Amino acid sequence: MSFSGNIGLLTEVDGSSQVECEDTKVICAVTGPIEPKARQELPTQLALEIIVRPAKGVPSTREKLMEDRLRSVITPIVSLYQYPRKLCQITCQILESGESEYEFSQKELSCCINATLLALIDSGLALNSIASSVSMAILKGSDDVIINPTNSQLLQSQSVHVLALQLIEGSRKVKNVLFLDSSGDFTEQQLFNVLEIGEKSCLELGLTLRSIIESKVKSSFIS
Amino acid sequence: MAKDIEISTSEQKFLLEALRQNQRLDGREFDQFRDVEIDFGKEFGDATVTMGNTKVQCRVSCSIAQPYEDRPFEGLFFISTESSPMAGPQFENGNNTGEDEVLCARIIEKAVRRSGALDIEGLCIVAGSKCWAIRADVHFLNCDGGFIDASCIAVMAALMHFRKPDISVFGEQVTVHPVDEREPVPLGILHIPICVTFSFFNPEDTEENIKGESNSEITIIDASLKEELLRDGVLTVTLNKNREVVQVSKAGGLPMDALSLMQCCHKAFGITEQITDLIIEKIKEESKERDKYASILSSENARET
Amino acid sequence: MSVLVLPGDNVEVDAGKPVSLGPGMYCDPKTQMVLPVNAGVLNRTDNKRGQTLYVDYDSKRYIPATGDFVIGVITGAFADSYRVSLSSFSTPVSLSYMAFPNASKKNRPTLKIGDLVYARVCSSEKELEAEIECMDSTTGQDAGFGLLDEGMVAEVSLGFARQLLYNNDFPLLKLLAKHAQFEIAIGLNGKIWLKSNDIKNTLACYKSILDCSGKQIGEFNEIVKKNFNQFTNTVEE
Amino acid sequence: MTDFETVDVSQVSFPPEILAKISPELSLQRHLSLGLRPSLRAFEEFRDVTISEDKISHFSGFEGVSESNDILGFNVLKSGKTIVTTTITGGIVENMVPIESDDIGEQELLELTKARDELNQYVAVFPNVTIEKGRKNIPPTQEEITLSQRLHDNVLHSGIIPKKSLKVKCGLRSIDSEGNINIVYPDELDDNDIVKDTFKQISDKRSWSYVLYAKIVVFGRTGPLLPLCWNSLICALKSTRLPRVFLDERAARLKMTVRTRGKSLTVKEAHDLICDPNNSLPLEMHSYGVGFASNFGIIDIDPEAQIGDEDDDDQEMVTKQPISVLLADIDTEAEEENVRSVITVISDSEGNLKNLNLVGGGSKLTLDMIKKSIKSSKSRSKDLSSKFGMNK
Amino acid sequence: MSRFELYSPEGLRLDGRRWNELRRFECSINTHAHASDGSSYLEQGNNKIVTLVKGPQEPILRSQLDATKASLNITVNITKFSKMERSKSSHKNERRVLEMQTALVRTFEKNVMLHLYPRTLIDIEIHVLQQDGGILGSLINSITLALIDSGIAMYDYVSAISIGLYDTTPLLDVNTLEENAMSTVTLGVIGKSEKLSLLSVEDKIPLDRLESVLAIGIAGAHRVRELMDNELRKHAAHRVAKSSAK
Repeated sequence: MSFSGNIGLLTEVDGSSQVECEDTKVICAVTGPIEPKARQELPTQLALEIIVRPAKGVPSTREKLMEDRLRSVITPIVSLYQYPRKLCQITCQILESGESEYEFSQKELSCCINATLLALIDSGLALNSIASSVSMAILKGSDDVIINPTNSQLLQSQSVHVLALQLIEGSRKVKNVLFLDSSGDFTEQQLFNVLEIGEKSCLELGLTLRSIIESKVKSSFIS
Repeated sequence: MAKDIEISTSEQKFLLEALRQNQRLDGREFDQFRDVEIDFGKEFGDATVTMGNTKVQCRVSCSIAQPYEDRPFEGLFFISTESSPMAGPQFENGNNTGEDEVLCARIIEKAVRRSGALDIEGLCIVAGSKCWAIRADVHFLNCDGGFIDASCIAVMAALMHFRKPDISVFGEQVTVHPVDEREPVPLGILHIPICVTFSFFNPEDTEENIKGESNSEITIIDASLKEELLRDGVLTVTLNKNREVVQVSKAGGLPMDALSLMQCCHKAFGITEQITDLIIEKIKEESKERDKYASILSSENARET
Repeated sequence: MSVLVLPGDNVEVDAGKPVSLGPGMYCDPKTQMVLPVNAGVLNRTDNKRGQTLYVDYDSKRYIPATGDFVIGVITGAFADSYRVSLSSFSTPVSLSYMAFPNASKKNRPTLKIGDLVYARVCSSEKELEAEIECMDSTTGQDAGFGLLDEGMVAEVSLGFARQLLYNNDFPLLKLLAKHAQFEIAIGLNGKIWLKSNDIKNTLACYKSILDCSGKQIGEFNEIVKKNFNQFTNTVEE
Repeated sequence: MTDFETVDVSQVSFPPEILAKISPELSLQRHLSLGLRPSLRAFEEFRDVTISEDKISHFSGFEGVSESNDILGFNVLKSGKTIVTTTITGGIVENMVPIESDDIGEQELLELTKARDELNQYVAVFPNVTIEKGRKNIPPTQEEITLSQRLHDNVLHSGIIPKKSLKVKCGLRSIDSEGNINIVYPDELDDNDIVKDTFKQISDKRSWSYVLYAKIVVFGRTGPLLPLCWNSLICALKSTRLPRVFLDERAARLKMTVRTRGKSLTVKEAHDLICDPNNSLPLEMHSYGVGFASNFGIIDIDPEAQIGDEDDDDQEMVTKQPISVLLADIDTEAEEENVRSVITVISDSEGNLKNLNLVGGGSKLTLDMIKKSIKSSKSRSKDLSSKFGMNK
Repeated sequence: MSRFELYSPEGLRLDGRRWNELRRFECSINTHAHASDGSSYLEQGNNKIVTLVKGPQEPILRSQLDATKASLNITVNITKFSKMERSKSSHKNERRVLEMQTALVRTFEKNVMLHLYPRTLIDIEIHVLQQDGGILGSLINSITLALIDSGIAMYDYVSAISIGLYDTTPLLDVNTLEENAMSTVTLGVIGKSEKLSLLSVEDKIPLDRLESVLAIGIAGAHRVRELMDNELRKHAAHRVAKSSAK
C-alpha cells in the first residue's frame, strides 16, 4: 500500500494536508472555528461546511454525495459542542482522481477522509478520536479483498467498498465503524471478510497517520 | 469575497512608508517577479504553479461534443476559474460574482481563450457534428497574491502538457483510441500569453495624484497578498513573445500617467520572455522524462504478434 | 519527558485526586472520561493539591482564553464598546469603553477604526462574545495596555507566539536586540507588534520573525543576520 | 424587579404526546424501554408497503407507448404516511464507440475495450428525487441530491440493467411504389432479406442507446427515504417499456451542405429518429440483480430514561432488555434524529447483497447487529418480491 | 476577411469619418430631475445612454455602510433592444457586464470625493438604450455628466474614448463594425492631464504601436471633455439666466 501524507502546506488556512494513496491525490484545507453566516449558525454546536471539488469539471451531485458521506464520518469525531455558534470550513480538492469518475468515488472518498483527518489535526480543532479509511475491491470470480485497488482493478471488480473506522487508545483500538459503503454483488461472507481485512488495514493506516502527525508535532516544537 | 481580511491602519502606513524608502515587506525589488515553479502531475494536462506562497493548479480535460451551430469547424474550449475557501477563508465556494473573481476570470478568458492561444480549429473532428471540447479547470490552492499571473501560467503550462487521445475517422465513424493503444496527441498552441500584474500605490494625497505634476506614484510588480489588499490601483498586462499586447486591463483605480503605463508594458515584456522560456523548458524536460519512462514500459510490454 | 498524544489516546488520571484540565484536554460530560482532544505534547504536573493536565500543541486559529495577552484591530465602535478582531474571520470580541484606565462616562477612549490595541482577555465563555480590557481590572490601573501606534504587525503561529512571550531561553528576541533597538508587543493570538525608530530596522525584525517561525533555533542566527544585511545595509548590486 | 413570591416547586409531568414534542429523545427512550417504538411498532417490524395497481391518470398503459406523453414506466408506492411516485422517461443518445462491430479490423481494439471494464456492461438510470414541500422553484436540497446520486450509483453497481438491453435496434420506414408505409425492424427479419444490407449500412455508421430518466416525487416525508425510493424505482423499471425507434428511409440518405467563412462541408447524416407509437418492447433487466432495500437503526437504551415504577416492568427489563437494540425501517422524526447509527441494505431474497451502507455516528455497530440486519433484510426482500410479483 | 472596406485608401471610414474624427457627440444633463439627484442623457454616435445618480443617500444594505466614506454602487442595464437583433436574455449578471460595473466603480471611486459623504450610498443607474461600439467609454462620459449634475464633489472630469487599430492606422472613436473587425483600446482620462484612470486593451496589438494609440486616445478624450464642458457651461448659463430672470 503506497500512502503518503503531508501536513501544513497551505499558509492561508488554519489546517491543511495533502494525501496521496496509489493514484489518488487529495489536498484538504480546514479553517475554523470562525464566525458563521447567519444561516449556517447552530445554537449549541459547531457548524461544518464541507466542500469537495473534483479534479476536472464542475462539482456535481457526485461531489455532493461525497460531501454528505464525509460529513457523516467527520461529525462523530469532532468535539462539536466545544464551539457553539461557530463554523468550520473543510475544503477537499481532488488533485488526481485515480479512478473512473463516472462509476466510482470510492478512492476519492477514502482519500478525502484521511486528508480531512490530518488537516483537522493540523488546525488544532478539538477531536475526540482519530479516524482512518481505506477503499477495497473484490475481483470477479475471486474472494480476495484488495486494499486500495487501482483503477483497472476497480473496473474488473465484482464489488467495491469504502470503510472508515474511529480509532482510539493510541490508534490501536477500534471504537466504532464510522462508515461503510459496499456496492456491487457480494455475499454476507465476503462482507465480513471486507470488514475484517479492512479493520486490519485501517489500524495499520492509523499508525501511519499517527507517525505523520507525530513527526509534524515534533518539528513544530523547538528543541 | 465573503468577508475581508482585517488590516490595521498602522500596517497600511508602514507598508507605504517602506515603499517610500524603496523597500518591500518581503525584501524584493519593486520590479522583481517571484520565482516561478512549475510541476506537472502524472496525468496529462496537470500543472501546478507556485510563486512564493501562491499556489495554483490547472487541470485540462477533454471530451467529445457537438460544435456550436454557427461555428461548425471549431472545437469548444472552456476555462473555469472557480474559487473555494481552500485558498483562504475570504473566498466563497463557487461564488463567481465577486469583483475580484469576475476580473480574474475575465482577464484569463481574454488572455488565453479570446486571444486564440489554443488552436480551436484543430479540435474539429467531423465538421458540424463532432469536435473536442477542452476544459481547463483552475484550482486556487493558496492565495498570497498574483492569482491572475499564476493562473495564466498554469493554464498555458497545462494546455501544453495535455495530450488528447488519438482518433481516427472512417467516413463518419469516429474511433477514439485509448491512451495505451496509440500515442495521444498534443494540442495546437498558437502563442503563449503571459500576464504580468502591476500594483500602484499613492504615497502622496489624492490631490497631488490627480492635479500634481510629480508623478510620484509607486509601481511594484507581482504584489503579495498584503500588498494587494492595500494597493490603490492595479494593471494587468498580457503579452506574448512576438511583442504583441494580448490584453491590458486597468479597471479604474489610481490614475496613472500614460507614459508610466507604457513603461510597465515594456517591463512586462522582459518578464514575459523569461517566463515563456521557462514554460517551454519545463515542458521539454517533462516530456523527455516521460519518454524515458515510456520507452522502458514499451520494451517490457512488447506485443506478441 | 515529553509524551506525544493524539485525540482519543488514553491518559492516566489518578481518580483519587482533584484534576484540573488545561487546553487540549476534555472531559466528556456523559462518560466522565478524560481525553486529549488535540495532537501535541502532554504536560502533567502532580502535587499534593491535585494534578494538572494539558496538551501543548501548535495551531493558527486563536480561541480567546481568559488572561491571555492579545493584539487586536478595532473594527467597529458601538454605544459603549468597541468591536475588536483578534484574528481575521473569527468571531469579534468586545472592548468596553470602561475597560480603560481612568475611564468614566465622560472620559471616553479615543481609538479609531483600524487602530491596533494591546489588551488582555477578561471573559471568554464559549457561548458568549469574549471581552478584552486595556487595564489591570483588579487595580483599575494602567498595566501597559492600550493603543499601539504605528509600527508593524507580524503574524505567526500561536505556539511560536507563546515561545516568544513565555520562554525566557528563547533566543530570537536577544538576537534581534543585538542588531537593533525596538519596541515589541506579543499577542498570544499570534500577532507580534514591532516598532523601531527606523523603518528598515523594523522591516528586518519583521522579516526575521516571520522567517524564524517554523524553523529550528539553530538557524535563527543566520536568518536574522541575513535579513539585517539585506534591509539595513546600503543597497548593493 | 417585582416583589419576591413564593413558588411551589413540584414535579411536572407531561402527557405522552406533549413529551414527544418537547423532548423527542426522552419520549423515544421511554417507548423503547417498554419494548415499543413511538409508532407503536415492534423493534424489528417493518411498515406495510403497497404499490398501486392502478395507473396514474396520464400514464396510458402498457400495451403501446402513448403519443400524448413520454412516460415509459411508472410506480406509486405507499408506506405508512409516505407516498412515492416514480415515472420513467427516456431519451436517445448516439454512441461514440460502436457497441458491437462486425468490422474485423477493429476486432482487436474491441476486445481490449471489452476487457477494460466490467461495469461498462451495465448502465444506470438518471434519477431525480423531489421531496414535495408545497413550494415551487426551490433549488434541490442536500437530501434530494444525495438520494438521487445514491440511487444512480446503486442501479449502476448492482448491475440491474445490462447495456445491451438499452441498445436501440433501429427500424427503417419505407414507402413503396403504391404509397404504403412500411416499417421493418432488424430483429424481425429473415437472414437473407435484402433490407438487411441497409441496416448494416446504418449500424456501421452509427448506433444509438436509450437513456432512462426517473423522476421520483415523495409526498409526506416522515423518515429516511432511500429504501422507499429504491423499491419504487425498481417497480417502475420493471414496468418500463421502451418504444421502438425507426429511421425514415429518405432521411437516411439526406445530404446537406453548410458553408462558413470560405469553408464548406456536407452533412450527410441528418438521421432523425422517430419513435414508433404502436410498438414497444419491455425493458430487459438482469433477473438476479434485483434487490429490495431496507434500513435499520441501532440505538442504546438509556437506563436513566426508563420508567421503573412497577415491579413486573422491572423484572422484564432485568431479564430481557439488551443494551442496544436494532430498529427496522426507521420512521418518524424522533427516530431519525436520535438514531445516529444506521444500516441500509439492498439485497435480494436469496441474501445476495447489492449495497450495504453503514453510518456509525452513534451506538456501536457490532458484527451481530450487521448480521441481524442482513438476515432481516433478506426476509423483507423475500416478502416484497413475492408481493410485487417480481419472481414471475 | 471582411466584406467591408473599413478604411479606404482615400482615408475614409465606413461612416465617412476620417481617422481622427469623433462621432456625433450630444449630451444633456438634468434630464430626469424628478427621478434622481443627477441625470444625463448622452448620444455618442448611435450609443444612447440614460444615467441617473441617486444620493448621497441612506445605504439600503448594512454592508454598504462605511463609516469613513460613501460607498459607490453602479448598475448597468443593457436593454434587450439595444442592438439590431433583440437579445433573448437580459444582460444582468453576465460576466462582461459585471466586469464593466466593477471597472466603472473603481474608476469613479478615485475621482469622487467619497470621504466627504461618510455613511452614505451613491447609487448610479445606467440604462443603455442603444449601443454601437465603444460602450464602456460612453458609459464613463455619461456618468461624469450625471455626477456633475448631481452636485457631488469630484476632483476632475473623467472622459473616455475607444480607439481601434486598423493595420497601422489608429481610428478614433470606433463603432460596432469597426470594433468587431479590429483590436480596440478604451481609455479613461482624468481632466486635461495625461493620467489614465482606465485602460483596457481587448485584442492583440503590437507592443510598439500601443504608445501612438494611447497618444491619439488621450487627445480624443480631451476633445470629449471639451464637448462635455461646453454643454455643462451652456446648461449652467441657462439656469443662471432663468433664475435671475425671476
